[in-house]
Amino acid sequence: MALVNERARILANGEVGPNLYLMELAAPRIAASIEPGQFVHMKVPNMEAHILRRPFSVYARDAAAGTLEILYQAVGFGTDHMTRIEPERAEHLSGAELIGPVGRAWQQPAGARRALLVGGGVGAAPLFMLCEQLVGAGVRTDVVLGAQTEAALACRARYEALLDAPPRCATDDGSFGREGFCTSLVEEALAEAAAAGEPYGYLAVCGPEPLMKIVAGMAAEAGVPCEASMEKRMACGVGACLSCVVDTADGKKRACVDGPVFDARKVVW
Amino acid sequence: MALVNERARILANGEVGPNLYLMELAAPRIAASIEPGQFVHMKVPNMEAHILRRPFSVYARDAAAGTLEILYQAVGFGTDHMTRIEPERAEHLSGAELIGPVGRAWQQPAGARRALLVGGGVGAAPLFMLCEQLVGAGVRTDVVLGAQTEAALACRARYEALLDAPPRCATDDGSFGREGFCTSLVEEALAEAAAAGEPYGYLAVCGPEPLMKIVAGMAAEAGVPCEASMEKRMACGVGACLSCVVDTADGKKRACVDGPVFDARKVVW
Amino acid sequence: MGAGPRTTAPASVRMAVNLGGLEMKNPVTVASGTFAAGREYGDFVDVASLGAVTTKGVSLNGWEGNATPRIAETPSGMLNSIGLQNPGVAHLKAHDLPWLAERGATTIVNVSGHSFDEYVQVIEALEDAPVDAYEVNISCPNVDAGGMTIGCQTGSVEAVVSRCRAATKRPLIVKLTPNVTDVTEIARAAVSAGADALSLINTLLGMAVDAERRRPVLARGVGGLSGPAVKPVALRMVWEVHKAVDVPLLGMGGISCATDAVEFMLAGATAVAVGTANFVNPHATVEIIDGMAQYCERHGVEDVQELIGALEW
Amino acid sequence: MGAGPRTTAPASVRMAVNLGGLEMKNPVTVASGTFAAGREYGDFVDVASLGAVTTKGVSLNGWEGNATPRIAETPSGMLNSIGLQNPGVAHLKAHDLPWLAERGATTIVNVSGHSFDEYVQVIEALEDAPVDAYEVNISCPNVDAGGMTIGCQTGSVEAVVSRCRAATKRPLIVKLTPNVTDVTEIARAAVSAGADALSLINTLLGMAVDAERRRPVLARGVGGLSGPAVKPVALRMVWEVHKAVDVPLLGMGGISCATDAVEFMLAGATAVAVGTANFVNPHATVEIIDGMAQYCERHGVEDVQELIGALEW
Ligand SMILES: Cc1cc2nc3c(=O)[nH]c(=O)nc-3n(C[C@H](O)[C@H](O)[C@H](O)COP(=O)(O)OP(=O)(O)OC[C@H]3O[C@@H](n4cnc5c(N)ncnc54)[C@H](O)[C@@H]3O)c2cc1C
Ligand SMILES: Cc1cc2nc3c(=O)[nH]c(=O)nc-3n(C[C@H](O)[C@H](O)[C@H](O)COP(=O)(O)OP(=O)(O)OC[C@H]3O[C@@H](n4cnc5c(N)ncnc54)[C@H](O)[C@@H]3O)c2cc1C
Ligand SMILES: Cc1cc2nc3c(=O)[nH]c(=O)nc-3n(C[C@H](O)[C@H](O)[C@H](O)COP(=O)(O)O)c2cc1C
Ligand SMILES: Cc1cc2nc3c(=O)[nH]c(=O)nc-3n(C[C@H](O)[C@H](O)[C@H](O)COP(=O)(O)O)c2cc1C
Ligand code: FES
Ligand code: FES
Repeated sequence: MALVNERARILANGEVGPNLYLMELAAPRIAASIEPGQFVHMKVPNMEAHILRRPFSVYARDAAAGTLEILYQAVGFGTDHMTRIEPERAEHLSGAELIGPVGRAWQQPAGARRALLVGGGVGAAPLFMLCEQLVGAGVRTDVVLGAQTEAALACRARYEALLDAPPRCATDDGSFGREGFCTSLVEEALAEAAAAGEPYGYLAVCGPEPLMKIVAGMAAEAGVPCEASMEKRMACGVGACLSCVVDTADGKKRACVDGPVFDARKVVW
Repeated sequence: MALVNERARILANGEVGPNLYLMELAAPRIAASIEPGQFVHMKVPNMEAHILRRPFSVYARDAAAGTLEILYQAVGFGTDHMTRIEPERAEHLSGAELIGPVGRAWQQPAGARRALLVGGGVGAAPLFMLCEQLVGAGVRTDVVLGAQTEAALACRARYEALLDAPPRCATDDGSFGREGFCTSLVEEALAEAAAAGEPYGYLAVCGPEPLMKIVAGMAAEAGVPCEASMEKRMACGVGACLSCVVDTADGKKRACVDGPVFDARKVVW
Repeated sequence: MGAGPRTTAPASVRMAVNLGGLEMKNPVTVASGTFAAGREYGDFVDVASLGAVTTKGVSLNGWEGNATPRIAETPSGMLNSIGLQNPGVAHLKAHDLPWLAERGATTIVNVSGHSFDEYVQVIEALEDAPVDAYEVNISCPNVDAGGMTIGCQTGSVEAVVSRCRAATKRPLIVKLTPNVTDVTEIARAAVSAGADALSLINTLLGMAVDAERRRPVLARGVGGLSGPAVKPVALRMVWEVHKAVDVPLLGMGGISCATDAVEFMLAGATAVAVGTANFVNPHATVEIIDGMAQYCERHGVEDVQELIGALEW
Repeated sequence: MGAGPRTTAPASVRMAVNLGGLEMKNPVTVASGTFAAGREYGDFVDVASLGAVTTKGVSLNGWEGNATPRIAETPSGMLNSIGLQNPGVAHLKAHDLPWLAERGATTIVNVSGHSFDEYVQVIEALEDAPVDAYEVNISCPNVDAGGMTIGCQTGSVEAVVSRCRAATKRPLIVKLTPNVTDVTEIARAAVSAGADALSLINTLLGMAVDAERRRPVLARGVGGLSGPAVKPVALRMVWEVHKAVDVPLLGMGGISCATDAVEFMLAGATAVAVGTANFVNPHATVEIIDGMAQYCERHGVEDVQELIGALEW
């Protein structure tokens, strides 16, 4: 899929949880071709001295309407600046620029009939299009979500609407679902599936690196093929600069184009 | 007058002539104390990499309403950026910051009974409050304005409303008033006043440096005390950095605090 | 075409330059390490439209590079400590140089080494490959052996340049580090040892600290500063070196738009390289070529070479 | 109070530091040349609230300075070529030092000279004045004689510093230029010649070109680069020098907020100076002092000195 650099109008931008924001952008070319797990490399409008682009996974897209949605967390200068962008009415505003669709998409094994998706924090977002795809393909899909609080489970409602069984959730403060880390839910899901004789054929995980490492270990133990989406600081976002490398069994690989989705067994955690 | 650094909300900002813009700001403390000829040193909002403030003379103020007006021309990055600022509705916008009131005001000689003000281009603006002051003090005041075109005579209407005799105007293209440079109008005004036995007791000039130099020469020739407002690149705007020096008969003087208004005879042109 | 480039360059302006024997169809190449060997930017830039493609630094057997984080954003710039990761010269010959040749690109290969010998071996390995010029990097701040330390002393500069010179008849560009007291001294040493052209600047050595975590941001502690922040230093050095030596210069350091490129040519550069700006705008090179031609037309300049060193002073 | 400072510093944090014998009530001074002698910022900053005021460089009989334009804005920075304009040491003694003393300010006088003798004469003239420390500027890029050329060679650094050392028992801070290959070599020379502390960095030599007018922006062609753009270079040099010598360091270069100041202390500075940031925000110094105390409180740091060189590495 050819990359484009698309000027994207910001259609909506608002808080959807504690320090969590949803931005909707008009970017028809990328919306038409992006696959689950791929990301866009965004030039945030009106930043002069912070020169680098910021990478964001796509949470949802509407190919017909030509729009994308990004779920983001304010963690630094750029994302904080993003929270203050007002949807653009005026034509003269510069708009965001998106390079996309970038990277290796989720690649569930062809024969998998059951899948488990594990999203920690904002990591729930990059899994949503995958979940839609799996459900559409008739794969029986379970979802585990973890977050700090109930309000931080910002993607939960969409997963609930999509799935037959609601996602299993864990929160640090116990305000929703299991209290504590979501890894215990993953362990249970794996065990239950194995016990029922219907083991998962695919596990996809996205979230903080420590979480992904633990989940990857559980998947390996259970013999379930596992993919993880890696976050690295990126300059070019197209594979040219080598800033974003991940240590893998096959040597250093670029998170932007060889990933962000990697075979979890290959990652040197 | 103590300097303040005042956060100023932008109330209005619009084009008023070819590449000429009028910005209205809420800055009650500066509005209460600024004198004709003084300026504000503005931190233009939302510029990150262009770190320096920009100096602007005050065109008009409303002490009661706590507002200032600035007439500006888009000549570079900062002023161009200013043209795109929309008046602020939302509270979360950062706003401009103004250091002011800065500098030496116009200081017409105590006994002057007639005054001539000469404004070239946007130089018409910093003379307007002086004109009001002189008219208010009963000084018979004539005004000469020069610009490229009729539309660029953006201050003309206000001067007309204020003065008994409309300002004498010259435009480069002859679209209004005399065709050519306004210096010929200055020469005529000086000659007429002298011929009528009612010579000017004060001449104030603001505009491009070549214009000010010529007018200062004419004033000297005619024996009329003359002041000129000098433009120099400024960093601090408060007299500390010595970037803005003007060569004068008394050595190098800082345009920001020893000026911007200088005795034209003292300036080494 | 969204945020794509507007190719509206006036055809009337002669844009070709000669960089120490290297014929370039226009004065714009890319800075080594910011464009790989062109393929990754293939959807954005036709490599044949550039004055040249300068490839990522290559060593004999390939290097692993440094640990991550390898980059940090700084005010109007960035730090990198990639550490010259590259798969070695054989891979470049097998995969990248044929690809560039097929597309009709003019190719400058940036050459690295841990030792004087390694530089020569890389050049020797490339002599039968489609390469139009070598850029010898004696200025990388991100490797412990070789790199910048070589580029800071006239003696080692002369040694490595004269050995590279003996190994090839192709145009030899020597890339200088800005991290020196007197760049003209290093420039003269490189020229006396046989450089056909000089390129400058490589990155300024810098550091970023994460106050919350009380650690350097980069895994390696220090890195090379590039981007608009360094442009004033780069312009000054190009100007100084232009006055000091007679060979043509390839200017770089923070070039982001056509005006920046013109500034470097006025200060004395014969050609310019666009680096960090590619990351910000993948069409940067193309837009800069167009913009330079437009500048020339607007200023009545018929041949872009009229700009070289044309600063009034 | 409009855009004024919010003085909300937690009183519990001990903020005093000792810079080579100079007692500072907190680690924040101003960078020489950006604050005059304090009077011009009197409406914004109580000079007694600063760790110290560092005055503009002073020479024996006063200098005219360079022609205008003297400044140029650059990406996240600025160039200046003021050229050490100053009215001479007698004027400083008569007008500025008494004013600072009356207000209870701690005062560092920045000393300049065209010759080794002139540095010594300036110090001698100040020995009976209310001065708490000298900062010897061997690093100004904007004067032809003296200044930076002295600061680039270990021999001349030793010569000027040892003569200044002999002239005073007061704390002697030597200000280093970043325009050298190895700043640690210069640092060691200054310390061996008797410096009690080192300050760094002075400005990086740079240039700006006006492409439309085809001229340098600055009347003098080149100038000194300061502001956020240089922060990575400054941090790197502070870190290098901290590892190389045992005297305390006064860190500066692009410090604009409390986090920047903390970064310099973590990299090895005992105190910091705020320069160009004063132009952007006249309350910068006061806000930085408050912000540093808040950082300490948030991180459980009871004494700001715990931050010095505390980078985990
Ligand atoms: C492939 C990919 C997909 C991502 N998808 C999402 C998403 O859907 N939602 C979301 O909230 N975040 C996502 N992130 C993380 C997001 O890119 C960072 O939070 C963001 O770049 C932080 O920018 P900042 O200016 O706020 O932080 P600053 O700390 O000011 O940024 C400084 C520099 O570091 C980089 N950086 C800082 N944190 C990260 C990080 N965690 N990962 C990568 N680069 C970082 C920035 O891009 C910038 O170059 C993704 C990252 C990657 C690599
Ligand atoms: C005391 C004083 C009063 C002024 N009053 C007005 C006014 O009422 N209306 C108006 O339109 N302009 C006025 N100016 C000029 C105005 O300050 C400049 O046009 C403006 O700073 C240009 O900024 P820029 O970012 O667009 O240009 P850039 O070229 O991008 O600016 C780069 C740097 O140069 C400085 N600079 C550029 N041109 C000038 C200039 N002509 N004078 C001073 N600094 C300059 C900028 O401040 C900035 O630091 C005044 C200048 C001074 C000194
Ligand atoms: C990510 C990155 C990698 C680089 N790799 C190399 C390299 O391999 N060889 C080299 O000579 N210079 C390398 N450089 C330096 C650039 O070629 C260039 O000299 C420098 O970045 C200044 O130009 P800029 O400001 O336009 O980026 C690299 C720069 C960056 C940012
Ligand atoms: C306008 C200006 C004038 C300066 N004058 C002096 C000076 O007289 N003596 C000196 O040692 N340094 C002088 N400097 C350098 C500063 O003290 C400081 O070292 C440098 O600006 C880096 O700090 P900053 O980035 O915070 O400004 C001057 C800097 C500027 C911007
Ligand atoms: S971000 Fe440049 S290679 Fe991945
Ligand atoms: S602008 Fe700093 S002294 Fe005038």
